[in-house]
Amino acid sequence: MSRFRISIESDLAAVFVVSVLVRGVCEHLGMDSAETSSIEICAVEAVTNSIKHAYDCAHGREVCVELLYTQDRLRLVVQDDGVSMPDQHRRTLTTGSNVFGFDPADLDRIPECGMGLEIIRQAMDEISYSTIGGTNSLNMTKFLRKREPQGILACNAPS
Amino acid sequence: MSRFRISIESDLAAVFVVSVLVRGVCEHLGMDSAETSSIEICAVEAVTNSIKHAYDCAHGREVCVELLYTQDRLRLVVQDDGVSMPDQHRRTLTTGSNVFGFDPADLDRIPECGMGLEIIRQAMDEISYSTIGGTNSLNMTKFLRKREPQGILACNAPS
Amino acid sequence: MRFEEIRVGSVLVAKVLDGRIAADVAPRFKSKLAEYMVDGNRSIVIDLGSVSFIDSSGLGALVSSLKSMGKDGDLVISSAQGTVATMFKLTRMDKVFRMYDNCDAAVAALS
Amino acid sequence: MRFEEIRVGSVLVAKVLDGRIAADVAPRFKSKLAEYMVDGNRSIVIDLGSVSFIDSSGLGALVSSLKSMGKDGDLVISSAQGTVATMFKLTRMDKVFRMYDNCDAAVAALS
Ligand SMILES: Nc1ncnc2c1ncn2[C@@H]1O[C@H](COP(=O)(O)OP(=O)(O)O)[C@@H](O)[C@H]1O
Ligand SMILES: Nc1ncnc2c1ncn2[C@@H]1O[C@H](COP(=O)(O)OP(=O)(O)O)[C@@H](O)[C@H]1O
Repeated sequence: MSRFRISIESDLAAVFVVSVLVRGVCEHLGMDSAETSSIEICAVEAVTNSIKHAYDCAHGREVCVELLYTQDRLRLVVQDDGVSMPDQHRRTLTTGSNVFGFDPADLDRIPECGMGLEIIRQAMDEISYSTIGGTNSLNMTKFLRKREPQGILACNAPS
Repeated sequence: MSRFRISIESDLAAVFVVSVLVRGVCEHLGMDSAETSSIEICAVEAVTNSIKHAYDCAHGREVCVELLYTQDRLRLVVQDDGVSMPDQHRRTLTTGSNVFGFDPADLDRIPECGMGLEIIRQAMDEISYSTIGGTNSLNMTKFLRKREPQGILACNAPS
Repeated sequence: MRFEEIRVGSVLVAKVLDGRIAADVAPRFKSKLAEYMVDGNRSIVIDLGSVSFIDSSGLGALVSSLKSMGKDGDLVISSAQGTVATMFKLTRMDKVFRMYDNCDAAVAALS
Repeated sequence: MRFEEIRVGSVLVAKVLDGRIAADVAPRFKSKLAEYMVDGNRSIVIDLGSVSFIDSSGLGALVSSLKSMGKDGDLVISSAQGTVATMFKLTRMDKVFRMYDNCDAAVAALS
């Protein structure tokens, strides 16, 4: 298992670095672009939520992202020490919400917010949220598609 | 000032993530590719040194990279809590070494190692190394070239 | 945020030049789109060809503008690709917005 | 590490397919180059066109091979670009190795 941990300040302008890191690691692992995109999106939504909701956009606080992976799964842990997620929203992570159940033609009902948690729920395979000693952790696991082992392409004999 | 901190395990296979992070941040800041390359190289050489020399390649230890930047400078701090750099090598960082003073035609004298610190010294503008409470910190600062303020391109009026 | 704006007949093509539309710039994105409508534009193509990432608040800004436009005009999307296209699909917004592969097709559809 | 090996007449072109040559793979890189020489190759082009990063230990592996080859043959570099080209310049290794812009030029020079 490999593991990286990055800490960023609670500043929305710093969130891009989460994209940089997650995307770079996924590409290095040889994930396909659809998997990479959905993991990047979840990481950004989760970190943005910590800054907006746990810290109410106050600067000077810290959000940590831990990335752990093996051959068959990738785990993201997003941590803050701000206000914990209310129960009703934690439920979104387990039972889901109907935010994407709209009729596309019914313009007034198309959501402008409240999408992040449901995106995460749909894109990830295992999710949990816990608060221990003042630290909130959102745990997201994605099972990875089988990839070609790198060895197959290795060292073609000279022709 | 913006600041990121990443921690990686003391595993040479994990060093790529330092490239990913440093390159991503430099590109995001609009640095040119020569500046980006030299900063990436220094970051990788420094982290590799911590793993190889401070930890003697033992796994399970931690190397931290902190990246701080303002408009006109970027600072990299690489930290480990292993064996400190011997004095003679610290001197390379201040007074330089002659490792690149070779005659290119004198094949036997071309160096195969011992290049990292001198690369860092030449590429960076300010360097210091300190050990405080068991933590070794290599501090590297690069003064950045003036870039176009992003505002200049902003919001062209419709023609 | 940076935009490139081109008028083709009665159509305004607004190409987003920033690589990301995320929570840090979403409010500015939203007010820029509002400005286009205040200026009287009723046929707008938002060209996302240079955007490599959009988050849910960026999408929210687009939805808000689509609602403001209402039945008075058209706000369509062109050139969404990669992670941006994935994001529209994940959120079913690809069913809400008229999406075009490229800018020319979008302009043709609105002309 | 992954390589693509093509023989053009008496010249072996070894293209490094990995994007990075750094300390984690430098020992393998070095032994691969040694293998080429043990196999009797005396005209070798190392094509770095797909490599986006090389560190000092990667360069060290190349220098070591150049020394092993000595006056018995040629080991040259092609297609170094971006950070890789910067690294050769920073270390003056661009004066030590014969460097070619592309693979064809390198093969022509050794043929
Ligand atoms: N990390 C978090 N900490 C505290 N509250 C959160 C967190 N993430 C989400 N929430 C709560 O859940 C709600 C729904 O979040 P989300 O689905 O991401 O949509 P949005 O951020 O647009 O409101 C938020 O409005 C907030 O009340
Ligand atoms: N972070 C470090 N911790 C301890 N010793 C170091 C560190 N970095 C460098 N050194 C010492 O300085 C020497 C020169 O380092 P460098 O110029 O990077 O070349 P190389 O790593 O190839 O030996 C190393 O061999 C080591 O003894």
